[in-house]
Amino acid sequence: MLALIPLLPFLGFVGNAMIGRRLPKAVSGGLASLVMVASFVVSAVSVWQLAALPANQRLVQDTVFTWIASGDLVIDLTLSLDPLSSVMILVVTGIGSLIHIYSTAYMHAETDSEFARYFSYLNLFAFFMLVLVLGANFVVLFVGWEGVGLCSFLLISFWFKKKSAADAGKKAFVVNRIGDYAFLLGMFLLFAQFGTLDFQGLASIASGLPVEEEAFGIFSVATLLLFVGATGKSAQIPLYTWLPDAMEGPTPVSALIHAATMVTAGVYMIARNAVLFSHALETMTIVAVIGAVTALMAGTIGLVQNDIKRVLAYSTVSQLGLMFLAMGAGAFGAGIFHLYTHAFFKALLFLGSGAVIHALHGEQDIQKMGGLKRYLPITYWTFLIGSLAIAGVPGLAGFFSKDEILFETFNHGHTILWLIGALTSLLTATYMFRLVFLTFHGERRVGASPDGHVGASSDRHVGASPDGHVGANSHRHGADSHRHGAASSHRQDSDLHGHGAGLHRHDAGLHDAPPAMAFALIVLAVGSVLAGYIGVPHALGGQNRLAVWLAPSFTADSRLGMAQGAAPASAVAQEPAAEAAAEGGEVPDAAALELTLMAVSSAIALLGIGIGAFIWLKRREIAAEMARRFEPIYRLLLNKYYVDEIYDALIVRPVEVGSREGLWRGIDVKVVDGAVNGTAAIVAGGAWMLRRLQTGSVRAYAGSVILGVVLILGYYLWS
Amino acid sequence: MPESLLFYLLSGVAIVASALVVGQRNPMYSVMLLIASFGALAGLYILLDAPFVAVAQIIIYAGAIMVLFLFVVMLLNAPQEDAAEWDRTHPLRQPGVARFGTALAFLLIVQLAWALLRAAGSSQPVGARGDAEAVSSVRELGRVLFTDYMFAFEATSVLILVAMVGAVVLARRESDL
Amino acid sequence: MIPLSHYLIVSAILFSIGTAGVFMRRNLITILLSIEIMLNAVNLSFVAFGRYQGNVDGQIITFFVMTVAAAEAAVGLAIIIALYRHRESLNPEAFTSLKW
Amino acid sequence: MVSSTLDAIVPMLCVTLAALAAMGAEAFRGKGERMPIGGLGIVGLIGAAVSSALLWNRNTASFGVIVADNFGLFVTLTLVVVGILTIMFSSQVVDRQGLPPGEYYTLILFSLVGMIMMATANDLLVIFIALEILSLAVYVLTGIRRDNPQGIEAAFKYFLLGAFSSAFFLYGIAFTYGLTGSTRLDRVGAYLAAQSMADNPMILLALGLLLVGFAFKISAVPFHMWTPDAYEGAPAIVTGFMSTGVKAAAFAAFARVFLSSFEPFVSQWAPVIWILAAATMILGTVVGVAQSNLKRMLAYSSIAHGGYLLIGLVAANQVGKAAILFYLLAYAITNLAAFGVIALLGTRDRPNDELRDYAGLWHTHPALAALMTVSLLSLGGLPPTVGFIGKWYIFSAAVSAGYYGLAIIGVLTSVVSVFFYLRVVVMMYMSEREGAEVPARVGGMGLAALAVAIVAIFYLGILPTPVLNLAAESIATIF
Amino acid sequence: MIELQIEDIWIQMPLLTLSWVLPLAGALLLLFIGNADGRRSALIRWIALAISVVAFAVTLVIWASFDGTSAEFQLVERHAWIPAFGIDYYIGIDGVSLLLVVLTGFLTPIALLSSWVGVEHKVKEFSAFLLVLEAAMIGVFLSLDLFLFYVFWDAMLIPMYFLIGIWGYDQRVYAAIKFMLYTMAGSVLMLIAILGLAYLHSSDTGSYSFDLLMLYTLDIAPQTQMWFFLAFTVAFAIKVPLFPFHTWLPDAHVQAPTAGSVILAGVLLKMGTYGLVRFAFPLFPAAAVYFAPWIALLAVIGIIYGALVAMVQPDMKKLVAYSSVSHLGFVVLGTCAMNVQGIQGAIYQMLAHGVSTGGLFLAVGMLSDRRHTRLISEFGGLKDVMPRFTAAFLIITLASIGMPGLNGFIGEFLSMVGAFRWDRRFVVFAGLGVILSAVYMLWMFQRAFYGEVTHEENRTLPDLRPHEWAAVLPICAMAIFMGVFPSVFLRPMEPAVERLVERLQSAQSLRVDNELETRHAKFKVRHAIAAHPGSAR
Repeated sequence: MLALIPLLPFLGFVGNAMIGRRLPKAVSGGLASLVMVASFVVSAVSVWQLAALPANQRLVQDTVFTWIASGDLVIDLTLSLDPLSSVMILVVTGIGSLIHIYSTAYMHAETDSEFARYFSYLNLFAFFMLVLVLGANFVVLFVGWEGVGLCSFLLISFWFKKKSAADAGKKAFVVNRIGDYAFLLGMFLLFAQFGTLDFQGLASIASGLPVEEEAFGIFSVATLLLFVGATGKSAQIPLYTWLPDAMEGPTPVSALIHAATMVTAGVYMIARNAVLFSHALETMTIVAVIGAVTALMAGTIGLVQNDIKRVLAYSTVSQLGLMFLAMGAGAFGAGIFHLYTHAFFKALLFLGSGAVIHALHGEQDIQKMGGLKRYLPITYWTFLIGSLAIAGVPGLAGFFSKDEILFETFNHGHTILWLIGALTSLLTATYMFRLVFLTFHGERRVGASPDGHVGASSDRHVGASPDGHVGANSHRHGADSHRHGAASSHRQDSDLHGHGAGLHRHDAGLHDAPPAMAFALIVLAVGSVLAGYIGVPHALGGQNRLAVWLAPSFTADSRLGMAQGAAPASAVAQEPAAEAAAEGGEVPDAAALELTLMAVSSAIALLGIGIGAFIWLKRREIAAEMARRFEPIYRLLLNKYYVDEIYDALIVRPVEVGSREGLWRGIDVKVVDGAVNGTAAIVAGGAWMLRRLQTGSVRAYAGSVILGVVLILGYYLWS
Repeated sequence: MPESLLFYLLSGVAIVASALVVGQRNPMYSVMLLIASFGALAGLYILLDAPFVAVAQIIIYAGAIMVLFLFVVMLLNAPQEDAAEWDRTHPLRQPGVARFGTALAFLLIVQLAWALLRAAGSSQPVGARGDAEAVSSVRELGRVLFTDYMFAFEATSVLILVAMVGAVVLARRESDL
Repeated sequence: MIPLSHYLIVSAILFSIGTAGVFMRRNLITILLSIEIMLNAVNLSFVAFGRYQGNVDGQIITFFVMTVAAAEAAVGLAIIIALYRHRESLNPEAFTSLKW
Repeated sequence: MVSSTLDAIVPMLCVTLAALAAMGAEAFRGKGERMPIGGLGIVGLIGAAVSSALLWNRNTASFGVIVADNFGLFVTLTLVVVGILTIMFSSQVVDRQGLPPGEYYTLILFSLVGMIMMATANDLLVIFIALEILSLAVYVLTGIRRDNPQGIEAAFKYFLLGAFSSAFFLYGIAFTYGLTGSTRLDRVGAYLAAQSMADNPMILLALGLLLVGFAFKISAVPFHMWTPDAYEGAPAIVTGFMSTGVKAAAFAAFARVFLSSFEPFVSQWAPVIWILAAATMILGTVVGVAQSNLKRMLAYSSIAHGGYLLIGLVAANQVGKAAILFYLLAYAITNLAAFGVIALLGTRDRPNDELRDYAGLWHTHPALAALMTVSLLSLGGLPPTVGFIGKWYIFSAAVSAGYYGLAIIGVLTSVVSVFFYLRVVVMMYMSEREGAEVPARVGGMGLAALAVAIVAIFYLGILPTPVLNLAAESIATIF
Repeated sequence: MIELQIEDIWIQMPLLTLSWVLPLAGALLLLFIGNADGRRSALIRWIALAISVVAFAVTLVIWASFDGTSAEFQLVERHAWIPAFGIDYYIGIDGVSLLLVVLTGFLTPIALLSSWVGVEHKVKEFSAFLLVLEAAMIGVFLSLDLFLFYVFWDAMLIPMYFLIGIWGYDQRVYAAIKFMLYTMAGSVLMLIAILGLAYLHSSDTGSYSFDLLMLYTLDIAPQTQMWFFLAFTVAFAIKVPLFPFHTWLPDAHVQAPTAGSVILAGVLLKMGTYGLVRFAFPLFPAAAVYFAPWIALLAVIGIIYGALVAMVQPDMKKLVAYSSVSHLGFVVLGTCAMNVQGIQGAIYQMLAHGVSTGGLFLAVGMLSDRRHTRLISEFGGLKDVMPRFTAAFLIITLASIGMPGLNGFIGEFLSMVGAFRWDRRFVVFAGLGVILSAVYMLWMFQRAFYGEVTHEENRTLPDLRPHEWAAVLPICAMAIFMGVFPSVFLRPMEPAVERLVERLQSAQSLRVDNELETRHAKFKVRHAIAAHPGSAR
């Protein structure tokens, strides 16, 4: 039953990979979407059954077969469904299905074979993602973990002819690999210590142990390594740089992989190992800090980006940062809650931006948009809802989850972190509405932008920054893809195709999202509004069902209760549960606090929206003004703190040059192989010299004979 | 006493003659001198109570072999060996090599002499074992030669055959191949 | 009586003279003669030893040595003649086409 | 007493008769008439083989100086193999190179007589005479192509140095005699074993001078200088013959003298031979690398092989002695095969013994190329050839005697030697023939001989047991 | 049931002998087919292929009749060979060698296919050499007698030498000779050590013996062990190749014809690591324990160094060659760990590397067959031209960078787990290989297959042709199968490995942090926790 959930997408993948190229789009796309929907249904049913179980036994396990068995290391290919993974699979399959449906329209410009390839990748991704969330031990999780990385590589570089796309794909994969390296080490450490990689096994062992006091004990190190893996997957400092580049992929991909599901894997992984993490206090702190800082930094960058997808990408990074903040604060429930709501509105936003790009035939630079409200009503309204949700306007999904995070942060005494979080949500609101206003409001700005400065300066910065400003990228590729479209018969890249033509066809062919896309947008919009209501905090008279539902997943005992009879629930293991329950417990002052915080953050949200409206709706020039006044800062932000350049200069170049000139041409050829050939040369030289002794003069030969005689006799007589 | 006098005389002659053989350039003289030194050796043999060997020495060596040499020298009217045209193309073909070899040869003398003196430190006289008659009797000689040395004797015939054939093969003119 | 070692030393001196001859002379015939000297020197040792040992074997061996010397001389001279046919020279240094 | 013990000399008698028959045949051969003189030789050799087979384990002696013990007989059989192969190869060579057939075969057979005599001699004097017999014959054979100045020059160098060194050998015999009053190996041995005269310098002189004599014949460094010149100058087939036969005979005598009579002085001569072996292996292989003439290259390789054989001598244990015997056989077959190929490819005016003459041989003479390759690989000591077994045997001797140093030098040099063997293979297989005309086609006896050799190489390489046991038996009787 | 019957039928036959004699006989057979004019080349190709396939079938039968539950050597054949020295024709198979034999059988037909069109002249000799090579390789894996082993070990060089030297690329002669001499130089020292062992045996028991199992039981003085171990290890390290001894590999790989590279990478390199596992370590456990850290150090250096150098290679074959240096580092590392996971991982990595790197060379060979160049810069945008080939190439690439679910992962994972339990420091650095492999492989993939088609001549390249399908499909299938069902391969080798580990552990000085290691009883992890509550210290 459980196996069916990932299996269905896999079948879709196989089908499309094998025969997809020969099928018409309708069939291949239909097949892909169908399996996703089916998988969603199965998941729903199995979750329903799970819910039917008593709370402390909500665990369904399904061992497919023993995968790796070597000595005392036994890795079963086991899938397990518990509250946590149930949330995840619903998100993955549900939003996944929507995005599949959306894609059928979005990718319609592709050739049949490319279309099939796209959907096979998408299905494969879903498969791996489901394996990831259902895996019952680290290794199985790792399979999904790497698998989704692979798929994101494949999908980012889906338009492989575009160098930037190919590069972005490779970058994503490699950066993820860096994380995976740490992740592997973490796994090894856990196994070497506890002799198991099974989540339950580890949780129960850990819960049998006290929270470690000594600095960076086994738990801290292991979890820290795992967390590094998570930063890779979930684009946190220091490994976040791949995510913005990942926007080179088709927009639905960004929505599914780089917003809703894959990038949240890190968060999921931490939640999954809540018990371990809550035993490692240093790690928790680090996680929280990293999360907060990432959130803030990404927010600031998002504030000035001009590529619609980039803005969303950075907002994703920042939202993920918030989730990690929650994790670090020990508010696992809150983190997952935000993960869940975020999936809705971020997917919505991406799909909306996709719709915009689709309509504009590949234009991504918001400086060149504006006034689209008239032409794309559905897109506009849904996009607006999404923005409100993410901004955290009361009553929408984002509000509840983000609030809970901030509250928990504050509650755990991380006041500074709380401040950062608050500031971040201010930024979020601001840049989201900058996006909204620049894109949909005001008048159309085709091609050359009227308020030249930002656009112009941005263009100048294009020149300035080596790896190219994104807006610029989109220009460039728009251009050459167009050239190519002329050159080679079959066309590719619906985002970009005919962009050049598009420039002077704007007013003519602006059509709103086609039905498939519209459907997805609307459903998600609804989701973004309502999703939050399963987690209404008690302070608002709700009873935070989600937290209660998730609570057992963050403790060891109940899962053990499933695994090997009722095991004594240790106090330590209770701790996370206690937290989760804290929301449940009626603690008046806590409630009061929560209410105040809510008020604050709602205010912040509105403030942010206000700023946005003020600057980009009323007085555009202020933006330019500020950009001019704080030129360095602006430049810094526009170039994303030059992190890519720094990495490039500090790591990539040195390694490459060092290997080529130092290791290969230097050591390998000259030293190591030189030694080998040198030996040969020595022998040859000796041969030449000894050979000269053979002069051909018979008396010299006799000389050597007598020499031998004298030597031998001498040896005998003088010894 | 006369015997020792004879000994020194003869060995002196032998040594000087041989030294001259290798010491001067004209092969003809060398052959002659060598005959002389062989004669002296024959004398030494007599001192050693080996008259038969002495005679054989004269007949075979001086008589036969040396004549053969003379014959060849004549045949090739062997030139005065060319005084000095060394091709000094190679370090090992300088006259130095020859000097080196000669030096080694003298080193060899030293070694041998030293060894022999040390061996016969208690310089036993010859004939320490066995008397002169036994050694000098030709009958005994013949007996031993044709019993103990029977096979060697036969083998020598093969040796001579080989030498014969070989000499023929090498020395005969191209034409009558 | 003359000690054995005297004879031996005489023969050793002769032997070494022969050896030296191989190096000193640049005439094949003389070189051959030097080798004859060496053989004779050995003969002297044989006879002296034989006398010392008090048996005739020493003397008998000298006969064989003489034979061998004769045979060597024959073949050697034949070779020299053949050489001389090829290159009108008896200088060993003239025959160095085979080297290295 | 004579008649009763004649049978020990029957093998060499057969060969001698064959030689005499050859002489007679030549004498009665009309001009330009062709006679199967080689056939006579083969008959005689087969006779020798049969008789030695019959003498096996009988351990008889004739005249007290020729002993037909298994050791001698094993070497005799090896020599018979050498002789037969040589004669088979010769049949074509003699015609093509215009050698005087009668004299040629006569000398071959006489030198074989000398070799057999040397291998079975039990008396230093006889060894000396045998040495002279085979040497004189081989000197002449070296220069048998009188129209070829190089041949004569080679003969002359070989002769001069040979005579020179045999004088030293003789001097060594003199000292031995002077000390022990006899030249019979058994008596010498008995005498030396009886009283300890390790301090007596005369015995050391004897030891050293005899060593020099043998070392020259097996062309050990620094007494090797004649080898490359002689081997290059001589006709290929003669080179093959002397590089194998002379070595075998000399080694047999060497082993007999030093391992039986001079056994008591092993601590004196072992170190010297150790050094000789090391120097020989190293110089042989290293200089071989720099050669461009195939015969000369193989000359150096045969120097090196002499070094390997010396290892067996140094080891001076049962394994070593047996190893020498086996290695001699292995080396004889392999090396003869290699030289056979060279000989078969040579023509009167074009020896075809330069390395470049073998370029692309694979395309013109695939069979010859394959056979050449096999024999080269066997020389290099690669399985599954007899060469490998031989090397392995030798080295195990060294190891079991604790001479790890020699063993390591040995294996490393054999790797280097593989390099120059492979140069030939590269020529034959991996480079294209430029210009030069294809050597005349080969056939008949020559190919048959090659086939025999190759079969032997593989057979002994894969199933060496019988021969190994034979070698083990042979040494059991005397040492 | 079926399997049982198979056993009953085959068990009487000398299966193992058959498995190596068959290719040899086939090679000889080929030589008797006249093909002077090259008209029969096609026929010869097919015959050779048939022979190799049959040989593969035989190896499969061996597997079928192999009892995976026992650690003993099975299907043993033993006949006196050179009794004077206690040398036997003694072959047998256990979990360690079984799969390598099968791998050899598996790769040879593929190698033949890989040169189906690449080799036009002297096809007969080519195929013959390849079959002889197969025979020798199988022989190496089967031998239980050190002498026999050495014979096969050296015999292996000759056909490979010819394959590289005759059918290779421009620098082939240099590469061939370098390969031959370098490998020989190592192995001759091993020969000395082998002789030394036999001699020790004779001085202990009075009789020579080259019987591996007897020699296992010798107790050798530590000092001697050191030397012998070094002699063996150098020989194997050159073959592996371990870091400083690796430079013959790029030359050989680059110059060898495709088939040669496939076999070289697929099987020959495994000889070295197999030798370590089978001979060097168990024969001299004390020395092994002493030297293991140093060898592991070299291995780790090799992992990183190989990867870095591979990253910057302009030539595809060279890149893959250096990647082998890196990958085999994991094998050696796992071996040095001397625990079950480590060694099983090592062996598994051997198999995986054989399949995936063999596949890589196969694929690169296809490209160079088409374009007669192997420079990455000559390609680009191929995905557009030959999509199926690209897909195959991608799968093989992923396999070789250790993507979970493909064969590469299992080996690396296990060997690293093992090594981690032994000594963490090594794994911390070895793990970097995981990153780097992704870098260089994907970079090559991207440069060759993504982007626009840069060279016009590339536009018209044909996609996979039938014989190429036949070669590629098995590789990809095997890569996936080995990734998903590793137990199929792990189970049969486990008992043998455990015995080996026990042997090594007995010499292993007791250490505190790896007391888990010495426990071999196979148990489900939960029970482990139940049984050893204290195990998490």
